[in-house]
Amino acid sequence: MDEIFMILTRLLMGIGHLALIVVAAPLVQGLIKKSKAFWQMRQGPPILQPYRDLRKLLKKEELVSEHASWIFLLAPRIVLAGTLMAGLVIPGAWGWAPFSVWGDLFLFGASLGLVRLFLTLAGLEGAGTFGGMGSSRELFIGLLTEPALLLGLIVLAFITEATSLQGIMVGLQSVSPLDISKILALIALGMVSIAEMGRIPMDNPDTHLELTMIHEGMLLEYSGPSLALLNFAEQIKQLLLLVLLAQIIWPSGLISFSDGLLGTLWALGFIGVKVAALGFFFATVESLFVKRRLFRAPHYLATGTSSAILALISLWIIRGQI
Amino acid sequence: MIGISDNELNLVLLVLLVSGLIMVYSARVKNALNWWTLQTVFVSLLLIAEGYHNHAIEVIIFGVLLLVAKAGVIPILLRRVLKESKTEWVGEIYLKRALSLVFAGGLTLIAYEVTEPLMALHSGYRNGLAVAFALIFYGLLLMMARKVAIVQVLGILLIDNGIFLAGFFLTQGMPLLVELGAAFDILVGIVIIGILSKQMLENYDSLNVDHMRSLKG
Amino acid sequence: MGNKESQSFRQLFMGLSIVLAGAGLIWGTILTCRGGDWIKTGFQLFTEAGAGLSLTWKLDGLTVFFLFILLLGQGLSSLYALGYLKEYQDKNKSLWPFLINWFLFLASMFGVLLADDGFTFLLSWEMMSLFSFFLVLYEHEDPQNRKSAYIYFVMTHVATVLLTTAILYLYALTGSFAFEAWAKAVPTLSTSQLNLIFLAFFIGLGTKAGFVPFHIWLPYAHSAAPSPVSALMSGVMVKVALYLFIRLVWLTLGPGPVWWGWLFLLVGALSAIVGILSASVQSDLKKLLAFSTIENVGILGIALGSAFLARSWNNSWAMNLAFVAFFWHTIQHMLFKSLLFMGAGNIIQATHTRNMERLGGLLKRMPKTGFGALIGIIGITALPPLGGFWGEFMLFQSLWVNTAHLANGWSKVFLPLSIGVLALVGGLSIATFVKWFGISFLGQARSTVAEKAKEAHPVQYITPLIVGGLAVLSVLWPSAILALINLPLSVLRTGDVLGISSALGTPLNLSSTYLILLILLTVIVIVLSKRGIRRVTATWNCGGPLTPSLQYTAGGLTNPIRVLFTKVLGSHRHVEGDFAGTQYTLRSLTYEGKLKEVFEYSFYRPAIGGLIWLSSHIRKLQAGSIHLYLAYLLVTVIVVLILGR
Amino acid sequence: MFIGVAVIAAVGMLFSAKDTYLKLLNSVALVLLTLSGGWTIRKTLSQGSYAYGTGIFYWDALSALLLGVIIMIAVYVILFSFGYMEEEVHEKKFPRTRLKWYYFWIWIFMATMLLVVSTPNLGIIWVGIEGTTLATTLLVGFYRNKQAIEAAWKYVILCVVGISFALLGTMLLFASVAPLLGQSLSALDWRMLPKVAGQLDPTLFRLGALFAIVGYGAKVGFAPMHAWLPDAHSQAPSPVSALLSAVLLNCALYAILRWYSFARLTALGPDFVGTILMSFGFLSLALMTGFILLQKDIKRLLAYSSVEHMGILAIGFGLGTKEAVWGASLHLLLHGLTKANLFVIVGRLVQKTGTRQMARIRGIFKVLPYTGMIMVLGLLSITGTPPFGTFRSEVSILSGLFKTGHPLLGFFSILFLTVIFAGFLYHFLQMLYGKPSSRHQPGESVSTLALAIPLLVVLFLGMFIPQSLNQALNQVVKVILGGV
Repeated sequence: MDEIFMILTRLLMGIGHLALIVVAAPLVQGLIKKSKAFWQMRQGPPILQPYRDLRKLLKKEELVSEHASWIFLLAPRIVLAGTLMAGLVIPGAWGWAPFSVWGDLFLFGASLGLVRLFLTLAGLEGAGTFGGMGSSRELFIGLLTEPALLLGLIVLAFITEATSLQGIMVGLQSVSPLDISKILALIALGMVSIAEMGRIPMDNPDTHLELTMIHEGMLLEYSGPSLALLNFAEQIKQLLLLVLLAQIIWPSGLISFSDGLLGTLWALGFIGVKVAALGFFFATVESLFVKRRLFRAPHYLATGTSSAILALISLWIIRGQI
Repeated sequence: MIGISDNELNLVLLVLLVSGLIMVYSARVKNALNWWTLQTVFVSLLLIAEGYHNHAIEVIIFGVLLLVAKAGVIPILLRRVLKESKTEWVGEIYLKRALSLVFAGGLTLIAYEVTEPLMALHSGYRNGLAVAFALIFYGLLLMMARKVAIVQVLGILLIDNGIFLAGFFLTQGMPLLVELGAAFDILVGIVIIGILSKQMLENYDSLNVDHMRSLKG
Repeated sequence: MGNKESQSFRQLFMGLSIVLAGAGLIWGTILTCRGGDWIKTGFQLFTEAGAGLSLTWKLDGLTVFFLFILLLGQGLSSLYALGYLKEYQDKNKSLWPFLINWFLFLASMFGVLLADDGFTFLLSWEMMSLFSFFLVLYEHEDPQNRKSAYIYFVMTHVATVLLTTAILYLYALTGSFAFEAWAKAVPTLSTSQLNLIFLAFFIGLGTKAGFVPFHIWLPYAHSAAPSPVSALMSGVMVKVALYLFIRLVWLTLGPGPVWWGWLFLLVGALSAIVGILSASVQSDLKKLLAFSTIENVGILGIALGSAFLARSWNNSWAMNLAFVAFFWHTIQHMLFKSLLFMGAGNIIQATHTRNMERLGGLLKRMPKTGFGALIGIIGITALPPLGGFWGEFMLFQSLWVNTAHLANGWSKVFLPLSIGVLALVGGLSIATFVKWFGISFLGQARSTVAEKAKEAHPVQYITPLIVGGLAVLSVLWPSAILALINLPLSVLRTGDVLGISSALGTPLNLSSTYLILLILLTVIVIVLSKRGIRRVTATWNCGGPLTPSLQYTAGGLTNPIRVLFTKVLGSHRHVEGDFAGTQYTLRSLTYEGKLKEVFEYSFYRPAIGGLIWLSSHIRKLQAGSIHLYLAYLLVTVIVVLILGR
Repeated sequence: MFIGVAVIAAVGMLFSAKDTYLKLLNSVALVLLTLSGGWTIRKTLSQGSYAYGTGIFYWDALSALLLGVIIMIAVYVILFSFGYMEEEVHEKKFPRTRLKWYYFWIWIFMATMLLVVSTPNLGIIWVGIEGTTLATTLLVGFYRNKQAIEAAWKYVILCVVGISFALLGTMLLFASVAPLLGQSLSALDWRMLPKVAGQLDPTLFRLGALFAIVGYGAKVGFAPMHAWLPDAHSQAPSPVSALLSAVLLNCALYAILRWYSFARLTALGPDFVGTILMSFGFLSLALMTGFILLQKDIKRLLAYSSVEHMGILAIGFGLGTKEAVWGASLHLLLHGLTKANLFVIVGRLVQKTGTRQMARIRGIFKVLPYTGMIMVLGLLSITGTPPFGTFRSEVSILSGLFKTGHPLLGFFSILFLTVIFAGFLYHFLQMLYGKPSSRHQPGESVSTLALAIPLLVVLFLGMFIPQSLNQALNQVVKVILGGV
C-alpha cells in the first residue's frame, strides 16, 4: 500500500520538479536580459518578455524548407524532451532530483549530448550554408566542453564520494565553501556552462550576423512553434546549468516534509535568489568581454579542462594521497 | 707397405705439389694440360708400385687402366677441343697468376693445418694426405680464377687427382667397386662436359665461361 | 553459373546460414535457461592427428557468450547478404567464392572460439584470416581492394608470428598445448618469461583487434570488403580477438603485474582517440565506420584495463562493473556497427559511391534505410536512451570506483583522466556521426547519383530495422542481457553479477525508464505544439538562389577538428586561388586536403623499405658468374673445416 | 628390379622416335615401376626392413619414404610431360627427333635415383648421386640455347666439384672404418657401421663427415652453395624442374641423412652433424627470403623456395628431436608433392603465356581460371598455410626448435617464413588478377583440374593423417634417430 504511495509521491514530486523548471526558465532568461540592459544603460525589455515571445511564436505560421525531411520537425521536440530529461537529474529547489542513482552525473552530460546531436542534425536539414556552419562550430565546441564538464563533476564526486548529483549536493554541505579543489572545479564548470549557454565569449545569443553565430545559425531555418520549442529548450538548459552551479557554490540540502510548507517555500526563495545572483553575474561577464574567434575556443576550454585536472590533483594532494 | 722409402715418397709428393703449383701459375692452357698429364702419370705409377709391392694383380691392372684412360685418352680429347676452339691463354679473372700463386701457398698451409690432427697416421702418409688436400684446393682455385672452360675441366681433373691420392694414402685402395665407379663417373663427366663445351662453342663461339652471366638474381 | 541458379544458390546458402544461426541461438538459449551446469564443466572432443598434435574443443560460459554474439551476427548479416548479393548476381558475377568462403569463415571463427589448445587455436586462427582475406578480395576488380586485402593478410600474418612464437614457447616450457596445462604451469614461470609471452600475445591479438598502432590494416580491409562481410568483421571478428585476450591473458597467464592493466588502459585510450579522430575527418562512408570500430575497440580495451587493474588491486566491485561494461558494450557495438555497415551498404548499392561529398538528401529517397541509420548513430555515439550509453556509463562507474577505493598514488589522477579521454571521445563521435548521417542523408543531393538513388531491396532495409529493434529491446529489458553476461562472469571467477544487482540493477533498470520517459515527453511536446499551419518554402540564403555547392561539405563540417589536430592526423592542405590579375576578383579556388596515416608513414613504410633494401642487397649474391660461385664453395669448405675441428 | 625396369626403359626409348611408341613404353614402364615399387614399400613397412638378393639392395622405412616420393612424382611428372613436350615440339623449341633422348635421360635419371635409395652402401650412394648429376646435365641444357647451356655448365661444374668432396669424405670414412671392418665393400654398409660407430677414429671421421656434408650439401643446394639451383631449375623443361626440385634434392638430402644417422652414434656425439645441418638450414632460410621477396622470374621463384624448404628440412632433421624429425619427414613428402605440382602448373602457365617474367603475366583468372585455382592452392600449400599439411609439419619442426631451447632462432625462422609468405602472396596476387595481356592464349578445359591431385593429397594430409602413414613416419624417425 505505502509502496504505491511512495511511487505516487515520487511521481508527483517529479512532475512538480519539471513544472518548476519549465515555469522558471523564461523568467531567468528575462532576468539576464534585464541585467545586461542595466549594464548597457538601457531600459531593456520587461522581465516577462520571454513568455510573450514564446506565446507569439507558438501562434505563428511555420515555414519548412523544401529540402527538409521529417527530422526537421522531430528535432525540436526531442531537443526539448532531452533537455527536460537532463533536468531530471539536477537537484532542484528542495535539493532533490527525480533520478538519483549512482552515476547519474554522467546522465546529465549524456542527455545534453543527445540534445546537441539533434540540434546539429537540424542545422544540416536546411541544406543552406549557415545551418552547416552553425552545426560544425557547435560540434567543435561541444567536443571541447565535454571533458571539462565531466572532469569537473568527477572531482566533486571524489570530494563527496558519491556519483549522483543529489548525493554530491548533500555531501557538499559538509565541505567548506573555500575548499581549493572545489573552487577549481567550480571554475571549470563555470567556463563550461558559459560555452554551453552559448554566451560571450564563445557565442553571442543576441546576434544574427551570419558569420559569428553558432547556436542561432542552426536555428536559422526555424520559425513558429518549432523555433519556440528550441528557444524554450535553450532557456531551460541555461536554467539547469545555473541551478547546478548555484547548488555547488552554496548547496541547499534535502528538505523533507517534516520542515513543512514554510521550509519548502524558504528553500524555493533561497534557490531563486542564488540563481538570480548567478544570472546577474553571467550577464556582467557577458557585458565585460567580447566574443572570441572560433579557433580561440580551444584555449579557453583547455583552461577549463586544465583547472579541472588541477582540482583533481590538488584534491589528492590535500588529502595527502599522492 | 709400398716399396719406397720416405725420402723417395717425399720426392714424389714434391713433384706432385710443384706440378699443381705450376698448373696454377701457367699462362697457356697447353702447359697446364701437360703438367697435369705428368702428375697423373706419377699418381698412377704410385698405384702400380703399390700393387707390385703387395703382389695385388688387380691393383696393377687398375693402375694401368688408369694410366691409359686418364693420361692417355683425356689429354687427347682436350687437345682436340682446344684446337677447335683456338683457345691458347687461360683467361685470368679475380686473381692474376702471381696473386693466385700466393693464394695457392696459403691454401697449402690450410691443407697442412686441416690434416694436422691426423697424427695417428704414418708421417709420410700424412704429408701425402696434406699434398692431396692441397691439390684439391688448387683445383678449386684454378676453376674459380680462370675463364676458359678447359681450364675449369683441368681443375676438376686436378681435384680428381687429389682425391685419388688421398684415397691412396688413406686406405691403400678403396673397395674396387667404388674406385671403378668413381673413375667411370669422372670419365663420363668429362665426356658430358666435352659435349657441353661443344655446344658452348656453337652458341658463344668461344670457350670463355665468363661470357655466361645472363642468369642473375 | 547462370543467373537463375545463382539466385537459387544464393537463397539456399544464405537461408541455410540463417537457419543454422537461429537454431544455434534457440538451442543455446534453451540449454542455458535450463541452468546449464554442463557449461561450467565443458565437453571435449578429440580428433586423431598424430604426433601429439590433437585438436581439442571446449565450451564454457565465456565461449557461450561469444558464440551468442557470433550466431547473432551470422544470422543478421546472412539475412542482409541475402539481399545484398542480388546485385552481384545481376552483374553475373560468380557467387561461389563468396558463398563458400562465407561459410568457411564462420566455421573457422567457431573453431577459434571453441579451441581449447594452442595448436587448434593457431589452426583455426590462420584459417579465419585466410577466409576473411578471400572475402575481402571478393570485389577484386578494383586494384585498391586488392591492395587492401594484401595489407590485411600480411599484417595479420606478421601478428601471427608473435602468436606462434608465444604459443610454441609455452609449449616448449610446459610440454603441452592445452590451455589448462599452461594455466597450471604459469606460476612456475619467471616474471620476464611471463612478460615476454604477454607482450607477444598483446601485439599478436591486438593487431587483429585493431589496437593502435597495429590498426593500419583495419580501415583498408573493412572498407574494401562487401558490406555484409564488413558487418561480420567489425561486429564479430574483432570481438573474437578480444575474447582471446580474456581466454589467453586473463584466464591463462593469470593476474600478472599491474602494468599489464595500465598497458591495456593506455593502448585502449590511444586507440579510442586516434580511431575517432581519424574517423571524424574521413569522407568515405565505410572507412569512417572502420575507424570508429577502432575507437570502440579502444573503449573495450579501457574496460579490460580497468578490469585488470581492479583485479590486481583486488577490488571486485570495480572488476565486475568493468566486465559488465565490457560485455554489454561488446553486444551493443556488434548490433550498431553491423546496422551502420548495412546502411552504408544500401547507400553504396543505390549510388555506387563511397564518397560522402557526392551524397546528400538520401533520407527522402531511402527513408527506411535512413531511419535505421538514425537509430544506429544514436547508439554508436553512446548517447542515451540507447544501449551504447549504458555500457560507457558502467565503464565510467568502474573507473570511478577503481579510483575511489585506491589507497593512494598517481593512479588516482591517471584513472580519472581516462574518464576525461572517454568524454572527449564521446564528443568527437557525436561530431563524426552527425557528419556521417547528416551529410549523406540530409540536405540536398550533391550529385546526380544521389538524386537518382532508390530505396534498397526490402530485405536490406528490414534487416537494419530488426537490428535496431533488438537494440531497443536490449535497453527495455536489460535484465535479460545481464543474465547472459552472467555466464562469462561466472567463468572469470569474479563472483556473480546478480549478487551485486542491488548496486548494478538500478541504473540498468533506469535505462528502460529513461527510454520510456523520453518518448513520453517527446510525445507530450509534439501533442502540445501541434497548432498552427505549415508552409513549404525555399531555404533562406540571403536572398540568393541556393545551389548544392553552397551546402557545407563533409570535409568542411569537421574542418575545425582537422585544423586543431593537424599533427595527430598528419593532415596537409593545399589551397590554390586563381585571381584574375587583381587580388580582388577570384576566378577559381582549388582546395586539396590530404590525410597521411601517421603511424603508417612513421613506422610501417620505413620498415618495409628497409626490408626491400636488405633483400636487394642479398640478391647481389647471385651475380651470375660461376667463378664467384666456386669461390663461395671454396670459402664454405674452408670455413667448415676450420670451424669443424 | 625397378632399377632394371628404368634402365631397360631408358634404352628402349632410343629405338624409335614414334610418339605412340614412346608413350606406350613410358606407360608400361611406369606401371611396372609403380607395381614393383609399391610392393617393395609394402613389404618394407610391414616387416620394418627388406633385403633383396644378398643384401646388395636393402630398404628400410627411410628408403621406403624416398622410394614412395620418387615413384609418385615420377608417375605424375612423366604423364604430364607427354602433353607438355608435345606442345614444346609444336612450338619448335626442339626437333621431334630429340624427344626420345629426353625420355632416355629421364629414365637414366630415374635409375640413378632408385639406385641411391636402394643400396645400403655409402660408396654406391655416392656413385648414384654423381650419376644423377651427369644424367640431368643434358636435360638441363635440353633446349641448347645460350641460357640453357649456361645453366647446365654451372650445374655440372658446381655439382661435380661438390660431389667430389663427398667422395673424399667417403674415403676418409672408409679409412676410419677399414681397420675395424676390413678392406671390403661391406665396410661402407650402413647396416654395419652403427656396430663400430663407438670405436671410430674421431679425427678421421670428423674430417670425413665435414667433407661429406659440404659435398652433398652442394647438391642439396644449401646456401651459399645453392647458386646452381635456380639457374638449372629455371632453364630445364618444366617436368625436369619438377623432378629436380621434388626428388633430386631429397635424394641428396637422403645421402646426408644416412651419414647423419650414424654420426649421431660416434664419438662426435649426436649434435655435431646436427648443428652443421641446422646452421646450413638457417642460413638458407634467411638468405632465400631476400631472393624470393624481389624475384621477377616465376620459375626461379619456385627454385629459391625449394632451397628455402631444404633449409627447413635441414633444421628439422638437424634438431634431432623425435617431433622435429617426424615433422621433417612429413615435410619432405609434402614439399615434394607441392613443389612438383607447382612446377607442373607453372610450366603450363609459361607455355600459355609465353613468358617467365611475372611482370608480364596478368589476369590469370580471366584467361585460365582452373590454372588460377590450382595456383592459389599451391600458394597456400607452399607457404604452409592451414589447412594444408605443410602447416602441420612446419609447426612440429618449429616447436622442436623451441623445445631444444632456441626460442630466438625459432622466432626468426617464423619471421622469415612470414616474409617469404608475403613475397609469394604479392607475386601471385599480381599474376592472378588484373588485366590479361593480349599474348596470353585464353581457354582451357576442366581436365586441367586433374593436375591438382598432389595438392589435394597435401590438403587431405593437413586435415587428417592416416594411422598407417603415421606409423611409417614413426619408423622413419626410429631409423634416423637410431631407435630413440
